[in-house]
Amino acid sequence: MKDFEPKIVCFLCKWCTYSGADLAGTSRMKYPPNGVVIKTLCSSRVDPQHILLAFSKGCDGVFIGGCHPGDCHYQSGNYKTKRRIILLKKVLKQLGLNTNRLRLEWISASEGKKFANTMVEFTDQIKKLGPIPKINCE
Amino acid sequence: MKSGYFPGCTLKTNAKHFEDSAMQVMEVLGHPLEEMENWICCGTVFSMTTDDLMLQLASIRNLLRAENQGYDELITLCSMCYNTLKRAKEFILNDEENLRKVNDFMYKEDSKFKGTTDVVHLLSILKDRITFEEIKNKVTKPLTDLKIGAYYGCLLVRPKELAIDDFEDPTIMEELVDTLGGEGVVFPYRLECCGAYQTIIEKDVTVKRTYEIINSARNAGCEALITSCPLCAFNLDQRQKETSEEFLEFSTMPVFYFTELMAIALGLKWNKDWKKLHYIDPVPLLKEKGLI
Amino acid sequence: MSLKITREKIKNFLVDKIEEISGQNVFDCYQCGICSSGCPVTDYMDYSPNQVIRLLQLGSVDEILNSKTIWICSTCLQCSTRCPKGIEVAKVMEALRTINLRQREGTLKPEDIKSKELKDLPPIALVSAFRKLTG
Amino acid sequence: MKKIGVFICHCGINIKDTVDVDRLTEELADYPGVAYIENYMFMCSDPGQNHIKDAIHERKLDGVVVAACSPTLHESTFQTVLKESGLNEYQMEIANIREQCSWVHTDIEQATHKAKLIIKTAIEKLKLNESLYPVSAPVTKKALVIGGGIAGIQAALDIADAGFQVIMVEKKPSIGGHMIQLSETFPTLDCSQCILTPKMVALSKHKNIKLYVNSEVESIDGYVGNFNVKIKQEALYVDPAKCNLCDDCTEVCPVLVPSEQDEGLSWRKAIYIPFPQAIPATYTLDVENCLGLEPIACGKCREKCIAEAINYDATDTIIEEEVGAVILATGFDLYPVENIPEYGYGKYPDVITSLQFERILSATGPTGGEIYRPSDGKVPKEIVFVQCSGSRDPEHHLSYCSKICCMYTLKHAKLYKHKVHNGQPYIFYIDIRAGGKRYEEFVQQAVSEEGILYIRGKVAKIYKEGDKMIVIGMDTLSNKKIEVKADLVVLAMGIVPSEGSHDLVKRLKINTDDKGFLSEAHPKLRPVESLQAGFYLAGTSQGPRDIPDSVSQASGAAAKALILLSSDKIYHSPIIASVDEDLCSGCAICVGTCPYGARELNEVSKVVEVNEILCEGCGACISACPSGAAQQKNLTDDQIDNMIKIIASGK
Ligand SMILES: Cc1cc2nc3c(=O)[nH]c(=O)nc-3n(C[C@H](O)[C@H](O)[C@H](O)COP(=O)(O)OP(=O)(O)OC[C@H]3O[C@@H](n4cnc5c(N)ncnc54)[C@H](O)[C@@H]3O)c2cc1C
Ligand SMILES: Cc1cc2nc3c(=O)[nH]c(=O)nc-3n(C[C@H](O)[C@H](O)[C@H](O)COP(=O)(O)OP(=O)(O)OC[C@H]3O[C@@H](n4cnc5c(N)ncnc54)[C@H](O)[C@@H]3O)c2cc1C
Ligand code: SF4
Ligand code: SF4
Ligand code: SF4
Ligand code: SF4
Ligand code: SF4
Ligand code: SF4
Ligand code: SF4
Ligand code: SF4
Repeated sequence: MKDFEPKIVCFLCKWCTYSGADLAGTSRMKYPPNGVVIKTLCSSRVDPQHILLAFSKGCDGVFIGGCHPGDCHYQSGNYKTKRRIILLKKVLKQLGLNTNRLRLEWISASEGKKFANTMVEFTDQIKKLGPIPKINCE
Repeated sequence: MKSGYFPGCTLKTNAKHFEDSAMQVMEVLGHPLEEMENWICCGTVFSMTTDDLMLQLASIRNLLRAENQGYDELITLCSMCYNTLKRAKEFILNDEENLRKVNDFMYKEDSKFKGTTDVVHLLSILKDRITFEEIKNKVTKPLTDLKIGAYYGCLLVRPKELAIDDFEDPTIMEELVDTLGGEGVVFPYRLECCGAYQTIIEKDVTVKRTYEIINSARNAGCEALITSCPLCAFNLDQRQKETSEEFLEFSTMPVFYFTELMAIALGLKWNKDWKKLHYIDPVPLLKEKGLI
Repeated sequence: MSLKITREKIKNFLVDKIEEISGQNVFDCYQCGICSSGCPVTDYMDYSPNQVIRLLQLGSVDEILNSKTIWICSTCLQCSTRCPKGIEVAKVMEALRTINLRQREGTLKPEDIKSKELKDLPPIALVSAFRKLTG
Repeated sequence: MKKIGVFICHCGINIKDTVDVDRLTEELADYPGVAYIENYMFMCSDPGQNHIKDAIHERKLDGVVVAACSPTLHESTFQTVLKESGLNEYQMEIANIREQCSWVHTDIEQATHKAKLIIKTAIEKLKLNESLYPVSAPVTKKALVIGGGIAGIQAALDIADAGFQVIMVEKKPSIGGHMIQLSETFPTLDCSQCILTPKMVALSKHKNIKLYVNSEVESIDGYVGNFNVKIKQEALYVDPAKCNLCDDCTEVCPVLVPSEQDEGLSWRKAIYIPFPQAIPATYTLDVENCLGLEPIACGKCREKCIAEAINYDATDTIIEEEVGAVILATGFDLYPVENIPEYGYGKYPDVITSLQFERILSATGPTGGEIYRPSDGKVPKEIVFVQCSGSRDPEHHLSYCSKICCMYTLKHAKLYKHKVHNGQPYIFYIDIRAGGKRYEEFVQQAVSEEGILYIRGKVAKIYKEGDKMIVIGMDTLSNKKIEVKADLVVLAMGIVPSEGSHDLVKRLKINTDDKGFLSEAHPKLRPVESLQAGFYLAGTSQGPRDIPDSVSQASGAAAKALILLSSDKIYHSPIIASVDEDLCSGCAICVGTCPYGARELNEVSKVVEVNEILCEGCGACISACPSGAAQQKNLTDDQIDNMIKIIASGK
């Protein structure tokens, strides 16, 4: 298992977390390269279907980053996301997946350090969980 | 709807005139009071600790017995009984775990407590069930010219969740006085505490409270007070003795239970025995107003 | 004398206990003082109700447990009904009394009541005083 | 299939040192869709840009992926390159392999691998990108201002001065709002009416402003830049053109009504002028209180009016106007004082509200500016002010701080001292909030020089004894219970959104916060815009504030409205939502998720339609749609799925 390199999809909202990730870059912070980013305008664009697809296609973790409560560029997008993720976690449980494979974090444009730290932690956590078991949820 | 009457200890002793007058008044109004059986002291004060259920048992046992005797509601005359029984009920029913534990304690009773019996104060019955209009129709000796201050004290209006009227600005007792043909006078200290049980260890405090409350009433033009709590009545009436001793310029004022004045207005005979239970003799005032 | 506050003191287990017994969060208080201005017996207290809450926030529980205030409180609930933050101050007072009553004696000893008085006192006064003031 | 060109940037050594760009170029050359690939030292430099342009022409590319720095930096640079090469700018995608790859990773092997995945996701997204064009619509160059308080007046004047037409709608018979009731204003103590009336007159004379008083907006249809407004104007029983302000009618009118202007401290007739400086300057007949027009029950005023200005047969009219922008300035009301019975308002005439005290202080008020108390007209020698009356009390009243009462109370105490030199003002307070320019100095001067006594504690109760008002409070600083025997008590009432505001937001479905104040689009960065595009917020309708803040916000709202009005067309990013009519079941689940009201169910076709001007493209609706009918342009579910598949494959 030493060589297990998890595959992680990161959905980042353009206004906050994507900019936070850029800041981590301009500040040359280091974190593991396992997460690959898909940029959305708002975290509320992320459909639970996408997350399930990611898991079923073999992603080991899914990360969603949005603005802090009250800071959403679209007022309440991040609250909608939060509600959806809570529900989805229940579904994941029923599918026998560890809900820690899915993580939602509020990271603002100024929180480069938080982004980097989160990536370190999350990758580490997924490594511990090991490769995703085969699921079928289509 | 089957209504029971819960007297509480003091109505059988120091406040016998409260009970007597209420019984007679309700008879006249066509809603005689039926005393529940087997009641015990409610505990007088509600315990506000969240973690000591034993202190709620007395109240709950009464309510359970009322339930078993088939009463849909329990009418109280005493403000303290009303407050204690009602709060105990809400407190226990609000939490399933409490309910279970309390029922465990009372395993010797005939059945489990469910909380189906309501607790109501007589004033609410008068206003909402019988209606003041109906009472007005039965008034034969209006309390003309009598200026009465209603002393609510604490427990009819606090906590606000079970206040029998607006907790900062109640009018129910003044309306009742008006109904009886008297003049209900709103005075500033009518919701201020009389010192309650401090009467035992801090008598001075209650004496000072009595002084302030009665003065407040007098300044507003009251000639007498009415109350529905035997502890208030004790402090405001009996403690006028010490008050007069301490404050030389103090002048006394009779204190009635509201049902005593109802009895008079409804044409019932003023009972001489009641007089003995008053410290400040109300007879001169009643005579002056031509009421007895 | 200055009050020395530390993290441990503020997170005092007694404060937790008081919050547990009373079901109130003393940190809701913003010291508006209306509990004290409405209290009928503030004049006789050594700490006014708002000070009681403040001292709890500072973790200074012993000071209040030994105060006169908690015994003078007549449970009139005026403070509880008026508190803009919905703190039932009367319940905090009750919790403070309770902690005392559970550990030591209350302020009322039955034998102190004069027998002559005893005759006049209505049951309602005696029972309520015993329930609030004796352990 | 689209022919895609991939351009990998070295960024000097910034990318190249960590990502093996040559190997990437090699490995991706065969990737499906890639028609051309190269790497270069600085893609954003002129030579770099020319590389792209040349390749587009020579290789007949349909789209371009630039693997470089964050799109925040150079997205528009490369979009321009495409435009200049004759391609649609939305056929360009950036793969961020610098900020989110080379700068944050150290292992060349791993970084190169991740860069490859990033580029592949960009290619996959690009494959399904549509060519898009900015959404546009024409703009009606006219603004509607609702509410004629200081905020509305300022906004209307600013827009009109910039050369645009303004329609102002005011509910009451005159503009002026609350400010016209005030005496003098903190912190400078200049006379409120003296500084406001010139503005009111300027508004009424402005060639670009049309004023409707006694009017209410019934409905607003359409969308940003193109609103259709219906205004209901109450019957004009007195013709402003004919009325010459002789005041003859009021003399004969038999009806007395408490004056709104004087907060009930004086009386007016059923036909009246709200105050001498009212704008429009005309009399008003108050139908509610007039003895009756149909059939005429009194008729005295018409008989008396020589100018023949009075017409009892007038009727309400509905006026329609087209506007491009709307400014909401519907103001505030005092928190209902009846809700605090323990303070005795209504029971005791000498417990009054702060606005009543303003009227008593005002030279045009019922006492001509002399301080007499209402009950017996005596000059109060001891006066108590009770701050936070109704405010900061989440348990019973308002949870928030009303922001103006600390300052106006101090002003009241000062003005009182200026009139009653030997009088004593007491102010009960919890905290003094004086955070404004020169406000703290205003407070300190009063405390040290004017003999105003602050007492820290909330008042519990007020009652009457003899001819005094007894105020029971607390001084938490000395731990003393305080009793003041006062001659007059002034309650510093908190403020709430006006009743007119409540009615309006219900009719127009405008977002408010949980207190009923109008919601701003962003608490820090878009405080004068509503969430609904084309609606701007001014003054106390958005939250408690004083005059300087109301005026600044009004000018801000006007500036925002002017941005809209001064463009011929409004443009909008085309990255917005769409609906596939064949898939949409009409369930309308998406409609409720949209924060901008951009989705509407077409009742005839039973499918949802997107208002392209209103949609901001957040995508909330898309993830809510159960049937996949809702999509986001250039970020469709298919595009996201394809990207996920790349990442999941790990190759
Ligand atoms: C007692 C008191 C003293 C004050 N003293 C000062 C001071 O000294 N200095 C200072 O800076 N500030 C002071 N203020 C604050 C100041 O009054 C306000 O900041 C200012 O008046 C707010 O103006 P506005 O235009 O937002 O609201 P408003 O003045 O309330 O105007 C709103 C207008 O909109 C109208 N309206 C409402 N609904 C509708 C509708 N649906 N359709 C059409 N029209 C509608 C209303 O009729 C009103 O004319 C004081 C406030 C009070 C209460
Ligand atoms: C510790 C602290 C915490 C804060 N926290 C918050 C908060 O949580 N929330 C909040 O809303 N506000 C907060 N603020 C307030 C907030 O920072 C300010 O309101 C805001 O930054 C003001 O922006 P500004 O553009 O007016 O001024 P500044 O940010 O000072 O910008 C002025 C700019 O002008 C430049 N400049 C100056 N002179 C010249 C010149 N002659 N020529 C050219 N350029 C010049 C300066 O270099 C500077 O870039 C905080 C402030 C502080 C000090
Ligand atoms: S505001 Fe919404 S869109 Fe913006 S960054 Fe946040 S979650 Fe994303
Ligand atoms: S009333 Fe409530 S908030 Fe005010 S001081 Fe007392 S406990 Fe604190
Ligand atoms: S309950 Fe106690 S502390 Fe509270 S107001 Fe009454 S006497 Fe004072
Ligand atoms: S009498 Fe006629 S002209 Fe004179 S004020 Fe009245 S309406 Fe105007
Ligand atoms: S401005 Fe002052 S008086 Fe008004 S609510 Fe805020 S703190 Fe209270
Ligand atoms: S100076 Fe700053 S810290 Fe002090 S009161 Fe003003 S805002 Fe608060
Ligand atoms: S949620 Fe989807 S199917 Fe339902 S109305 Fe909206 S677009 Fe149509
Ligand atoms: S993308 Fe956002 S703004 Fe556009 S219609 Fe959907 S929910 Fe509304």
